[in-house]
Amino acid sequence: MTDTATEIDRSKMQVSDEVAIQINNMNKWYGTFHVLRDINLTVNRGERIVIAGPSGSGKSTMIRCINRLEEHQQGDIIVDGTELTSDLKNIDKIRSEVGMCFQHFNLFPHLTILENCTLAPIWVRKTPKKEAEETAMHFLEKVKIPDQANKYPGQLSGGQQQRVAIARSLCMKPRIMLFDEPTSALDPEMIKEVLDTMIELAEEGMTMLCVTHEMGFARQVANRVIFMDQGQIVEQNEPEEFFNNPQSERTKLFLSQILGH
Amino acid sequence: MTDTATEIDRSKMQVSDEVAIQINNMNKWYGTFHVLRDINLTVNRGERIVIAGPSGSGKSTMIRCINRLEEHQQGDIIVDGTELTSDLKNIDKIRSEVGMCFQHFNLFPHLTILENCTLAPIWVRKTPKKEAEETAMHFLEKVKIPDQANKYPGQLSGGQQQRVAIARSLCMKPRIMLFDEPTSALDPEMIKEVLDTMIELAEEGMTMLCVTHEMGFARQVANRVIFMDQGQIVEQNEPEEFFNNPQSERTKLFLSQILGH
Amino acid sequence: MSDLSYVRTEMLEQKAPPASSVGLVGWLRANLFSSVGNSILTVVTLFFLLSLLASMMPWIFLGIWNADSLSHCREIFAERYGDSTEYACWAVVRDRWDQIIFGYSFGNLNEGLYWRPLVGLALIILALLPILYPNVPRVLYVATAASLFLYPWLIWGGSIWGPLTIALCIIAGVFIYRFASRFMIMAFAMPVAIVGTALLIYFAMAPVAGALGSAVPIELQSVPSREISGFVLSITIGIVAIVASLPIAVLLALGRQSDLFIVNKLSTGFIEIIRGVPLITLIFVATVLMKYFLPSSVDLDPVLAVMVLVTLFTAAYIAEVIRGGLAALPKGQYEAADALGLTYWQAQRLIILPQALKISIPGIVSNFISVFKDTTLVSIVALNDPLGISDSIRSDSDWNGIVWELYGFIAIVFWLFCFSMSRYSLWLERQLQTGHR
Amino acid sequence: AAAGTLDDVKARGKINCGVTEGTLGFSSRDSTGRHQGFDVEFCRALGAAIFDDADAVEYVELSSKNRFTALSAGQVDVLYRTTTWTFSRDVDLKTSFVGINYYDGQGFMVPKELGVASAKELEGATVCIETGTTTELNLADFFRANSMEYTPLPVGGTTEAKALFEEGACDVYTTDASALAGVRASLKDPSAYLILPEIVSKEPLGPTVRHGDNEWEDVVRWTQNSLVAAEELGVTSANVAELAAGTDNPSINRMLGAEGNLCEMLTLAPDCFVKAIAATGNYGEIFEKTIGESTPIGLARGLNALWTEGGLQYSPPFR
Amino acid sequence: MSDTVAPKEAFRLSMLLYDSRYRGITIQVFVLLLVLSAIFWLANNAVQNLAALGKPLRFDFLGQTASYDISQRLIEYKSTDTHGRAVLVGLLNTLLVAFMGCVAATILGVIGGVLRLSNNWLVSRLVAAYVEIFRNVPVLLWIYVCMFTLTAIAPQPREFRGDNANASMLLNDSVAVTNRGIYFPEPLFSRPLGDIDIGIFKISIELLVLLGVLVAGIYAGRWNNKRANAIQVQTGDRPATAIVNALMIIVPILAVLIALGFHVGKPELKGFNFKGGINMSAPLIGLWLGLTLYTTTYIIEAVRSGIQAVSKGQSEAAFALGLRPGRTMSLVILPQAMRVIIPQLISQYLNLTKNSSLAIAIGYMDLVSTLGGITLNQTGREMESILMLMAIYLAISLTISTAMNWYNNKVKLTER
Ligand SMILES: Nc1ncnc2c1ncn2[C@@H]1O[C@H](COP(=O)(O)OP(=O)(O)OP(=O)(O)O)[C@@H](O)[C@H]1O
Ligand SMILES: Nc1ncnc2c1ncn2[C@@H]1O[C@H](COP(=O)(O)OP(=O)(O)OP(=O)(O)O)[C@@H](O)[C@H]1O
Ligand SMILES: [Mg+2]
Ligand SMILES: [Mg+2]
Repeated sequence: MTDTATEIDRSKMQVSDEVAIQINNMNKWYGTFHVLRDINLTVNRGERIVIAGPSGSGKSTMIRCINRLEEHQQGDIIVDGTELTSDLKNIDKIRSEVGMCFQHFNLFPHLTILENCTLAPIWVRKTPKKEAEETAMHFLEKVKIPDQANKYPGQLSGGQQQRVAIARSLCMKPRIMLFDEPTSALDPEMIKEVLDTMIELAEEGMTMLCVTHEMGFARQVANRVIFMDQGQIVEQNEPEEFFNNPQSERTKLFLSQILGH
Repeated sequence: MTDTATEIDRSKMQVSDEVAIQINNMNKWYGTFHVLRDINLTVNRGERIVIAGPSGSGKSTMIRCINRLEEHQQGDIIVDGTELTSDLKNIDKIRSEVGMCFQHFNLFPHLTILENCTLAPIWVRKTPKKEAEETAMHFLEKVKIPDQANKYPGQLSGGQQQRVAIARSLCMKPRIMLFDEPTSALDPEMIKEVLDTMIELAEEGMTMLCVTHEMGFARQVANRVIFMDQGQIVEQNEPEEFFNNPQSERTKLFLSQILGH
Repeated sequence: MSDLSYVRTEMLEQKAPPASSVGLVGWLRANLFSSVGNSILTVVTLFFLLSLLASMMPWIFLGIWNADSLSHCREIFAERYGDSTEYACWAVVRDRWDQIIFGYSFGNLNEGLYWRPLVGLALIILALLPILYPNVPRVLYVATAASLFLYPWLIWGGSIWGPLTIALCIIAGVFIYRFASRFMIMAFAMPVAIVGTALLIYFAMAPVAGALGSAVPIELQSVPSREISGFVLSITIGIVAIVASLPIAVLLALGRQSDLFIVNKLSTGFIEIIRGVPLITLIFVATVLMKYFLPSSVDLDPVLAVMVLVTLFTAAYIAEVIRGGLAALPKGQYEAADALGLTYWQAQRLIILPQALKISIPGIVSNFISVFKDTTLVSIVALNDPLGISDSIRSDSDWNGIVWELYGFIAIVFWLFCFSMSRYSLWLERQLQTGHR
Repeated sequence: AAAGTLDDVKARGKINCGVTEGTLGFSSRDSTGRHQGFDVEFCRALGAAIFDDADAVEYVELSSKNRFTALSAGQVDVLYRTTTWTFSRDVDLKTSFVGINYYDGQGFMVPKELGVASAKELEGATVCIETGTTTELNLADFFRANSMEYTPLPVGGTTEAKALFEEGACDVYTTDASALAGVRASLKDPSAYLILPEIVSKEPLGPTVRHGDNEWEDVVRWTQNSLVAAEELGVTSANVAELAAGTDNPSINRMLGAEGNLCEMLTLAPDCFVKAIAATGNYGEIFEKTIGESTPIGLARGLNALWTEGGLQYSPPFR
Repeated sequence: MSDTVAPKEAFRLSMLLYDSRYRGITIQVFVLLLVLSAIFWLANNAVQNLAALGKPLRFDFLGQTASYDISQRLIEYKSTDTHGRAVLVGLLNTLLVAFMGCVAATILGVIGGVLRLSNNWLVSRLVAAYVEIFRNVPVLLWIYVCMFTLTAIAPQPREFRGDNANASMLLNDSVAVTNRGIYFPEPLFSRPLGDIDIGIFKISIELLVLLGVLVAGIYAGRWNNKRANAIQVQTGDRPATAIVNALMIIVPILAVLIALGFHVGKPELKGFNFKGGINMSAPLIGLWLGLTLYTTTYIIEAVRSGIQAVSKGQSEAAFALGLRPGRTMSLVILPQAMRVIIPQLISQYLNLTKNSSLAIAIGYMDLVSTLGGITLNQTGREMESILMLMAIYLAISLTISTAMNWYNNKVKLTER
């Protein structure tokens, strides 16, 4: 596991009192399978939350509910003051507030990197093309690949692709970022470059929810670690406490597996 | 690269004086490309030979000539006293004496694991089905997957598949086993389980020719390492000598690459 | 066991293989006489092939190209070879090739108009370039759009302002759509735009085109649909069917992939019905029934009616090809589009369809080949495709009794077209497989 | 458009005239692709009568299968397509026959080699017929009436039927006697074939229009009658212009418009019949130049001679 | 589990458009309305136009006398029968040529596919050339070519006549190949059992008996194979079953044939044509050949791609285990290739059946030539005829594709 060596400035990373995401008693079923059970979670603006848990525990499903890639059946999800109902206007509003990065990047292979980044600003935000491109170049610089702007995704390495995916989300200027195992499809050498990008983002005060097994990352930037199992939040705590002093049996078992590995 | 930790009992592994395979001045061309040049090799019963060499050096071709998956054009190959000519009877005889495992397992995907293992005994050796199944279960136990007998290959992991492939060969009760890079298509965790199976086989005194780059395996079980380059045998020696004191320049170069890696 | 150790001191060089395994001998041995059975097979095949050639070659190559009629041909045979054996009378091809290729429309009836279908075809090929080859300049898309209007103009003739006004109306339709989509969702804006465009064409086209035509008359001699014949007819039906069917096919494919029950079942039903009946019955519908389904005031052109039905037929088949392309896209593409906040139609247009269509191109090309071959069926309803023309040539007293030469010539032309297209589609498939992704 | 065909035609500026895909002599394309033949001439006469332009005609080639649908669906205005006038076609198919331009009958042709002299000797023969025609029904009737067996070989068009007949795929070729002569003339060796004496049916061929449009019916009917009447009265394409100026014969004067206003009653130009006759010639001229004895078809006038000469062609009076 | 129930939101009209729960319904209703009104418009036009022509939609013409003859037929038919029966004759003819075509194309296609992969260069190139030539030219052209080749090359019946005839019959004077068709000997029984008349057509009892015996023989063969399998399971040796199986089928059939007094009625040249025997008319042969030659090319490609889809490693593994090439093919390659081949094969059967509608071009009296040809023409009921025609073809296609889906699902299940 890659431990990031970058020294980070925790002082910058402030958590405000404003609530960014509020989830109350959320339940979800796939058919008859109860995949999320009574989820309650409040995320303040600026918080950086890492979600861990064994495979199949519902981590992906939970964060995908937050921008309605999956529909929940009971309970409320309130993002940035907007309640997530089946009202399409609300969904559109929330989706443009919330950026998301996937395990498999999901870049659009038929568009150049630049086009990937400007697509949503132009069509969703109706930004003029020129302005959209400037923004895109700005974020591509931020993730350190401005020189690849005119290449196609297939010509980039996995780590570069994931950084483009992050830049693409950022171009929509979201206030919240969701990450679903952003490094698990990457070769070890590339994991670091992506984590560095994410750390930088965290330093700038972005609200982040991140499903990941990179415990080094969790220790370094998270201000809360949530442990899920069988569709429920089993334990949550500050990283130091979480790793050094897990309370629940399941958490202990999980940590022993993941750290021993 | 996984180093097997199993302590093995070298005393069991005896080499008899009987000749199992004799290759004299064998030459082979693909079109005008001279792929095997003047190969001379004598393998005694019980010998365990590891063949190494850079890619394209003719390792696969050589061992495939031994059971006539490729045809040689000059020289003799005598397996277990039977000369390999285009006489179909001889070919059949040799093929049922010689088992082979491939890099990509080549299990039959439309048959269950058990059917894979009993197919050849039933149709080639004319073993009664019941007996064939008993033998198959015996060898599946030996490779430690008797519980998968009724699954299809597609449902197994790579390592399990390779072990089935070994069991399948063993069911024909061969006196010689050929392995062509049996671990190179596997994930690191799975390599060990396959190598363990092979070591066990070696301990039981099976004559083995194995193309592999697992140098740990070579050190542990081989009584000879053969180094090939450009279609010829460049050097052969006992493993210790071979690794610690390579003679030829090419061997040194190759070892430096493969061990440094 | 130090006897085991061995070191090669000198590397062996490549040696030439034994004579029997290389060169002609080696090749023959490996490919024709590798075993007894194989040798027998080779000999038998060779015998069959040679006897086939022996019976056909004289007929083909001793045939004559210079004669005015079949009886003239026969006279020449009698004079030249004495006996009563007949050889090919290729003179009919020389005499009538222009009718078979260009039809009556551009051959005899209107002298000197060969250039129109030729330019049309060249235009179509030019228009296809940006779609088929990824690397040509994007400017050629303009050619693609233009050829949609110029090709019909070249074939049917008349004033250029007709097609141009239609183009203008369609551009206006796009603006209607843009405008409408500000107020309503795509599913409604689209029909509104289509209806708007149709109304524009219905009301504005004739006066506008008329006015423009009288101001700046640019006209080609007009050719009535039923005079379009020969390979020009086959190609025109094929091209119209493919081009016009694409948008329908895309909608049908999306419909069949849709979660909306009714939309899904309607699309599926349409596709299955069309694919379940032979093309000839649809051609009957076009030539016999279609008139009943339209108001009695509409003056239906049979060639146009056939084109409409062949288009629907093609659309059903291409919809299935595109559906395959859609299904081949990873789910992540849809999710990423959703997560970025694109609407359904934006996602389809910007993300999904460009990729799905690209994968579908080989399938579309092979569908084009089948449609092109199937256009011969129109001869059954008395349209003059190449087979229809060959019939009327054969009923002419000069060439009465000629069969093989005409069929042979038509077959060769079809073969050249279809074979080169199928090679192209194979090439494209390989290109797509190895292309960087 | 059940009614008002004439208005439609005038508005369109062209007549859509249904003809066969290729029956030598009656309607076929010449080597330049233009239509020519007996039926075509009548279409041209219509064009001339209505528009003063014999070329204001669109020829729609129809197979025997789709001709009636083409007519009833309005694809053509008139069918000059060797169509037999029968009860069921007139009544059930909702078409109207407006005259007879050729009196025909179904005949048989056989190779002389067979040694057959009468149709009654055709027991067991294979017969080539074009499908979708009355010949198919007559054939079945004829053989049933004579309790003979036969094997029908139905073929889509004349060209194929001829090819099959020549190759000996059938023993007998049957169709209307007029077409038979044309077919025979076009065979490789016409002298090797024999047209049997029996005519097994009445085949009055004539123009067909949609049921219920009397104005249009009248135009077609009287244009055709004018051609027959012209022959009766000795009016030819050569002298029609001269005669139109006025003659001593009131019948001629009435028809050519020098007296009365017959054409105007049809809502056509006053000299409509003059134009028609001038464009195509009278019935006899048409016959001679398209299918008469001087052409390769070589048909004798026979039944189609004027009534005054022992034939059946007869025009009601123009009055 | 929480038991909180989300508060019911009041329904607002705008939710029809902007609520994901309702929008789908709105769109569907809209589309349905659009489609229904289009259909209504078309149907209304048709009704009005037909009424104006005085031809309301009625199917009673099927009961009228057809008064035309059909020479190639599977069931009794004469010109005094109804149009309905003529249509049935046509339908059976369609099914006949489709069946014959599928069987022939499959046999040729499998042979061709195997030859295409042969390591004999000449043979594989020849098959490749055949495929490229035949599939790139319209099938209609091939049908014409086959028909005319047959009529031009095969001898006329009259050439069989006389002492020094140009042509002679084959196989001991029992088969005559003429340009009007091929005449085979027909089975006759001197002690016949009669027919069962089931209303539409008659079924010969002899045929039923023979069929029964055949089925019994096949079942006996199966039982024998099972026994052989059981023996193989126990002893490893498989007793030879082929001869016993063949005897079990052949002997009873021979016995029944002798009991019924079987003899063949050879065709004889009488008058203009051959009489007696079973006749396959020239159009049938021409259509059959044309369809077969064309469809075979697609089946060859299907077989080739199916076999090539099985990786080379599979046959190598089988060889390495000591299996002979034949066994490798039947036990390892074919079972895997079949999954690729069969769906393609069935879609080719579908195409062939649909292409058989081109019969109308050469005068084979199939469904299109009867219902869509002469019947339509003589009765003038084009709307009814063509709709019926399409419905019947649709039913045939759906039957075939249902069978295909069933097969695909079955294969999918055994995979994992
Ligand atoms: N579309 C679906 N339909 C039915 N069940 C599903 C679906 N998607 C996920 N599941 C099930 O829901 C459970 C939770 O899935 P989820 O992907 O959220 O887990 P996860 O914690 O992200 O696991 P991983 O670490 O493997 O990604 C799993 O048991 C999975 O099988
Ligand atoms: N069927 C073939 N036809 C022609 N050349 C071949 C063929 N198979 C192998 N070769 C060539 O023969 C040479 C030896 O191949 P071989 O597979 O035996 O090498 P190898 O030592 O096993 O290499 P690797 O470690 O990559 O498996 C290579 O150069 C290869 O390109
Ligand atoms: Mg997950
Ligand atoms: Mg190798």
